[in-house]
Amino acid sequence: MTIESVEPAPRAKLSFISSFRDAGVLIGLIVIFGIFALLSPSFMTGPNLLNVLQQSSINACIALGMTMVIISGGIDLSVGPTAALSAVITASLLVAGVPVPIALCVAIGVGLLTGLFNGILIAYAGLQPFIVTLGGLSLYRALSLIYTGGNPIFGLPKEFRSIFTSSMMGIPNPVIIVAVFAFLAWFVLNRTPFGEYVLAVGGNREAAHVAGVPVKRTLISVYMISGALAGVGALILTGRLGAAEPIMGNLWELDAIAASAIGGASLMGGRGSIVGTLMGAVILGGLRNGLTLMNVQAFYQLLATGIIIIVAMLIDRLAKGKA
Amino acid sequence: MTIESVEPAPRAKLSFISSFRDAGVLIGLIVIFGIFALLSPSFMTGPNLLNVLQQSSINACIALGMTMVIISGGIDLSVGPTAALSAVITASLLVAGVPVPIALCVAIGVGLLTGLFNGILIAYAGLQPFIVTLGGLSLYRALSLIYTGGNPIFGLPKEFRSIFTSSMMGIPNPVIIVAVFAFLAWFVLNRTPFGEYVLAVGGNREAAHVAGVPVKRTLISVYMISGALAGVGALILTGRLGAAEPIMGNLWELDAIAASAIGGASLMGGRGSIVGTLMGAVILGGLRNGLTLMNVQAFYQLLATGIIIIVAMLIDRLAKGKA
Amino acid sequence: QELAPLNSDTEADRMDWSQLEARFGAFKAPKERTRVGGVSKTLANEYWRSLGEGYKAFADRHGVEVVYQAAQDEGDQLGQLAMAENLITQGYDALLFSPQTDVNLQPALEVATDKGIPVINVNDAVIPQVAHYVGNVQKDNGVRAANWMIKAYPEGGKLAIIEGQAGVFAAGQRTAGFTETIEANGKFEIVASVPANWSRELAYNAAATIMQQHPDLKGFYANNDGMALGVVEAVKSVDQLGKVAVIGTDGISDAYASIRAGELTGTIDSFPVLTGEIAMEVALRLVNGDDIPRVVATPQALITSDNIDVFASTGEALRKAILSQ
Amino acid sequence: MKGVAVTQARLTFDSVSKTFGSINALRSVSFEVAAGEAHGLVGENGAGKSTLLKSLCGVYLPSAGRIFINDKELQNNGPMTAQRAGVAMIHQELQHVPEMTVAQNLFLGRSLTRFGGLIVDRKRQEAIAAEVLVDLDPGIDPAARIGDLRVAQRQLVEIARALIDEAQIVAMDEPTSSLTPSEVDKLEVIIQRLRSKNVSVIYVSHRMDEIFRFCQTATIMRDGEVVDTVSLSNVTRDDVVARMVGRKLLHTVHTSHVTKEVLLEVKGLASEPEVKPCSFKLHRGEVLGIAGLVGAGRTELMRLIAGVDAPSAGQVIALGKPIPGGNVRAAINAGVGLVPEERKRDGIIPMRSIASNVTLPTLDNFSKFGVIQSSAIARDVDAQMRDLDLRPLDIERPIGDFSGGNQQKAIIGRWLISGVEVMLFDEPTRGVDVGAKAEIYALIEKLASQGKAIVVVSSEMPELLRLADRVLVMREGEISANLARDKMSEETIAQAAIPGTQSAVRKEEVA
Ligand SMILES: Nc1ncnc2c1ncn2[C@@H]1O[C@H](COP(=O)(O)OP(=O)(O)OP(=O)(O)O)[C@@H](O)[C@H]1O
Ligand SMILES: Nc1ncnc2c1ncn2[C@@H]1O[C@H](COP(=O)(O)OP(=O)(O)OP(=O)(O)O)[C@@H](O)[C@H]1O
Ligand SMILES: [Mg+2]
Ligand SMILES: [Mg+2]
Repeated sequence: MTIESVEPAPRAKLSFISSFRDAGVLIGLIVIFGIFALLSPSFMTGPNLLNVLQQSSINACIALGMTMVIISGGIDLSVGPTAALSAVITASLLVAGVPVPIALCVAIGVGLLTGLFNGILIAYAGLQPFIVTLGGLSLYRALSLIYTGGNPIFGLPKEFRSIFTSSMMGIPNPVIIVAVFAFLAWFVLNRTPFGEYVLAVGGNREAAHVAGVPVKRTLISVYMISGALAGVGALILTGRLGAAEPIMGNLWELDAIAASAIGGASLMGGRGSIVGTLMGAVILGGLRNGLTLMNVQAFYQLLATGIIIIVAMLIDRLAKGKA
Repeated sequence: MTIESVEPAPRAKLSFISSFRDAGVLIGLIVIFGIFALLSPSFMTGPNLLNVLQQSSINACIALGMTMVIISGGIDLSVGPTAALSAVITASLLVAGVPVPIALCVAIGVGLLTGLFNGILIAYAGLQPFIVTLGGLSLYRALSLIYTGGNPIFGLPKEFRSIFTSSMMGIPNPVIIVAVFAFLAWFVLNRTPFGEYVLAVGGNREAAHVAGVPVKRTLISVYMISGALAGVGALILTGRLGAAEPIMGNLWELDAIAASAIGGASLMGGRGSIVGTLMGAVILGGLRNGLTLMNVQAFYQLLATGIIIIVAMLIDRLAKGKA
Repeated sequence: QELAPLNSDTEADRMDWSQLEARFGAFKAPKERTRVGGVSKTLANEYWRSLGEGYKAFADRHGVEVVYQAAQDEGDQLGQLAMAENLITQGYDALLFSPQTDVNLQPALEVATDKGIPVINVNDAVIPQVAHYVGNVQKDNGVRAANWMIKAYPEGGKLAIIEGQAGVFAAGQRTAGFTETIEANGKFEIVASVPANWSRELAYNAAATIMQQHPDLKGFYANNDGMALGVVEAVKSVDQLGKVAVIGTDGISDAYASIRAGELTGTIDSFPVLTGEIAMEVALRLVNGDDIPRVVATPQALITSDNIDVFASTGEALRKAILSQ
Repeated sequence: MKGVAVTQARLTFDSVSKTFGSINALRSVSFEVAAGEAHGLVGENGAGKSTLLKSLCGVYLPSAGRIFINDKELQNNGPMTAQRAGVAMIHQELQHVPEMTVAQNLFLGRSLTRFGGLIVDRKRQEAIAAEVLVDLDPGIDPAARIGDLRVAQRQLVEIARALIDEAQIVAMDEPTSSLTPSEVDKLEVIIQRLRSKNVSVIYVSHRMDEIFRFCQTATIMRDGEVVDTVSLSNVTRDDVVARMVGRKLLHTVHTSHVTKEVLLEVKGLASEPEVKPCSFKLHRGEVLGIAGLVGAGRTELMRLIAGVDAPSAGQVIALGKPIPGGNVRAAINAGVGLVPEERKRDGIIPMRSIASNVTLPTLDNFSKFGVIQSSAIARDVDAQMRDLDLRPLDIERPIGDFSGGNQQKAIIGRWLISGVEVMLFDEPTRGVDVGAKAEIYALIEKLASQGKAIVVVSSEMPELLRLADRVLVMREGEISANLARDKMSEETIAQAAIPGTQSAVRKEEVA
């Protein structure tokens, strides 16, 4: 048999791909940060890099959920308004004197509920994720505006805010929190049966169904996870700003999708990497930070953003080579 | 053989299907308009319906291109900024005294160029449409802001404006113009080889390639078409406003995608209908119009928008039946 | 008749709001069932809600019906146009527009003008062809903030601007006003002038980054109060409260509260409620046939802990306070 | 039921029906499968075999009728319940997740876990996968991305899927469609082993020899109905075929139409590493067979000639004019058409109609002034597909709704209608029923007689021996032999195909 001669090929190719998938993003990250380091001395300083991490943390948090949704072959445009809804409800409870732990659970609970709503429409009614969550985008935003009459909610208890404003060993808590969730997401995706279900449903839904994967439950779950992480993002931001705004999270979905895509997720489903997504979020965060440091004028910031998103993808592509 | 007996049935089934694909949307349209007619007497009046058409025309125009892109398995987030860029360049030429016909060509030419840029990155560099056009979203916006210094361009010649402000037999020109382009789009998609190529590439890219479909040229073409139609939208709006703004076209992409999706386009590619898209655009336009007529407060308008987008999709789904 | 393109800041045919009564006599209640329609940018921002309250307050006092609508968000230009057009078809006696941009309501304006419906452009973006403008001078927001900085730091120093959405009229004007005044003074250096797209979050991040780089920063000017409050949080997070001045724009209630709490340094209040009342009065006077100048300037004031109690008042009290400025 | 030794029915279909919209795919199908029996299921393309098996394993829910397993009614709601009831299935259309590893695919939906289902036990999965796969193809690395495997290997994985969970009933839907004889032998061993464990096997195949080798009884279907269930010991191949096709198939003999005129010349065409430089000539009226083991590079060579992939070296010359490499359009215009091996991936646009799929490469010919002449398409395609006996004969229906074999007919029709001079068939009768197979053979001969030049890549020796005027044997990407008809035999071909034997010919001998 030709087997002996054929065998090595796949092995080699495989390791090649998987190792390279994230390498591409990494190179992009290094290149872009390198450029900023050259252009602005204060960019590569320890404190500023912490700053970048802190400023990327919320987008990273949202992007974790987004990555799962994208891997499952869907998309979640409703993360921003979900965060807003979760934020204002939580804040109003805190102001009303509800104990912090309960409020935290509520924040995540709200996210789970909106996710459940999206998920049911997608999995059972069989609607397209894009359009369902586009509806959700308006729906949840409207709910939080109506709930607050459009006003931000202030006067949050100190102990709540300190959770998200203080830091451990010099590392801001938001960064630590998101790191923890990132590890969880990575673990779930790469080590648990559920993670395989997500990959399978996104990779070949019919095959997954035929193989007895609980497709619908899997889909609903990823949207609930995305919602929950939006809730976490809402908590972090509310804690930092000391106010919960009904207009919170405007355009978060685009940042999160960009982070996932730069991180190697395919919007056709079946492919995506948590590590890559994190790097994607840091690239975007570093981008904003660097442009501000260099005091680039508004129009040119926009220009740079557009160019760098595309360049990052090109570098990633080149690193991988045509597949 | 039972062929004789089998043959007629499927034939029937076909016309049934294709008619049904749009029937779903039509039912949604009728239901929603019916509701508004009941709630607001002035909704179903001739002048107001013309109003609705006029107000839907630009979104419809953009959505035509978007539908083609979506059928080809992609997405174009850069339509708004493309329109802006095309508008400001055209306007500056008009102000500089360039003859109207040339200016019209330039407007469309700019759209073709941005589309070409998107298309090349997607077809040849093999980047994901979502992320490429997300980059374009920032890029083209930045270019139009830089080009104009952020200021709108006034003082367009009368004969230019009148093209888009006057009307024929009581029907506003924008409506007529878009109707013409809609027919062209429908024709190209359903009656020309190129249309088949678009459907094939979106349906199964590899198989299309094996069958000798010029996949890359097809992809580039759809993005150029989308860009060109963005240029047309820009012309209509510039004509109506009598000025061109660098921030024109904010969130046009979402409206256009919503119209296409409500119209039955599948964001996985391979499926979509021009007629459906037009109805989708009219649903969205009528929605806005009706809510204003009923003087619904902004927050509740947002709420209604979210709900109705989802309901429209549900009606469509039910009409088609589970597939 | 083509009007000359309006520049609300320099238009010669103008008057101050306070002169209305003096020049046109006491306000005469309009005829029965007068209806006025208002379209503004977004209700998600307190400023525009307050403006609507102003409309309503004045209208109610004189038994006039008001419809006040707003687009879905500040970027929603076509939606706002559709609203304006739909209002016109319903036959109102006067229309109050607060356009998203200089041009997006132009078609509605034209139709209304043809139908002889007076249109009043209230604040922010200015429709060049509009016959009547009521509002403050956008640029003056920045100028006042700059002047405060100049007074507060005679020796000059480093300043930063947090801008609104790139390309938006108000953002551009306010930034320009501040920058020009500061540069004219010469002692200061504007180390950063970056966009935060009206977002509290982005403002926080930008401010944090800027202070990181310029620990000796003297103060921030933010194009609106939402962003200013984000900056304040950033300042607090590095314990610079009191050392770095933060001045916002609009004078929303949260800004007042923050000033009282000794956090926000100040805000340029353009008194939305009062502005709304004035705009409605102008509208009704136009319906009554008064020949009002093209521009009616509404008040503005820099609110700081020193004068906050004076301006916190409403209605007549507020009017007095402003006039006694 | 005649002659079936029903000890105790393991599986009973009780008047099972299934309709898709207006099509009755199954019309009250009833028959029994005994425990430990290998039960053949034969029928033409579109007879309803796959539909029946999918109804059994829960992919479809029957429109009517009941299914019993060990006389217990199967309360079927989805693949899960069927799996629990002890049903495993090998699907006709390979069902796997390309991005996942072989092991992950094998255990998809029933992963082995540690810590109470928390963590997937990759190690154990891959170990067991290796165990199961060793009998099929020890070359398959359980940790490899399944998308990187060859079709044949993927099909072996599909088979392995059905073996890992201890099923009582294993439904095999054309499991050997892309396997070479040696692999088919392995499957036979596996089926024997299953039976010895008293497992019942339902075996769908269009290869009668396999049916008769593996099975004791067979159920014959036609147009969604059971024609009969027969004991294979007392019927002949031809009876069965006659019953399923509804007519007698006459065995035609090979007739050659070779001429001297060279239509196609392949010069040192290569795409390292799959294909090393290959050269040969193809003459008008010639049927050139290409044999070789799985992965020998035959498909890749065809893809190169058809311009689907760009060659790393060499060129193709059609009618004296060189064709630019890696350009399908150019190849088609030069009169070269490919019927690809992997229909689902490389062949069909599922949601488009038969008509669209057939005319896709030749739309320009069907257009006047850039406008498609639908009437012309309707006429020509309908005639063409009637010729090929498409079932059901509805060219407006999405091709995805047709049975595998009928999809194949459409793809062949694509080139017949385009009038290309050179046709490359990669495994042309894969998944095609005996009737259609005979038709395709006849067709290929007809084309040859009309002066077309034809290449047939096949893993079925009989097919090559039946059709080819000449056979090229490929081995590890090289042409290792060029056998004229008089030198062609199972032995000579196998000898040239298996590496290590010293029959490698020098290049100039070829062509
Ligand atoms: N999903 C579907 N939708 C509509 N019709 C279908 C569907 N699946 C199968 N059919 C139809 O049902 C009939 C039986 O198809 P099936 O695949 O069971 O045939 P088969 O015996 O497996 O043929 P083959 O030997 O080619 O695989 C065919 O007419 C086919 O067109
Ligand atoms: N460049 C390619 N792109 C996509 N698929 C390919 C490519 N090359 C080969 N394949 C697929 O890989 C499989 C193996 O093809 P190859 O020519 O290597 O083997 P083969 O001789 O055709 O044997 P078999 O087809 O029986 O596996 C084929 O199914 C073919 O479709
Ligand atoms: Mg079958
Ligand atoms: Mg092959």
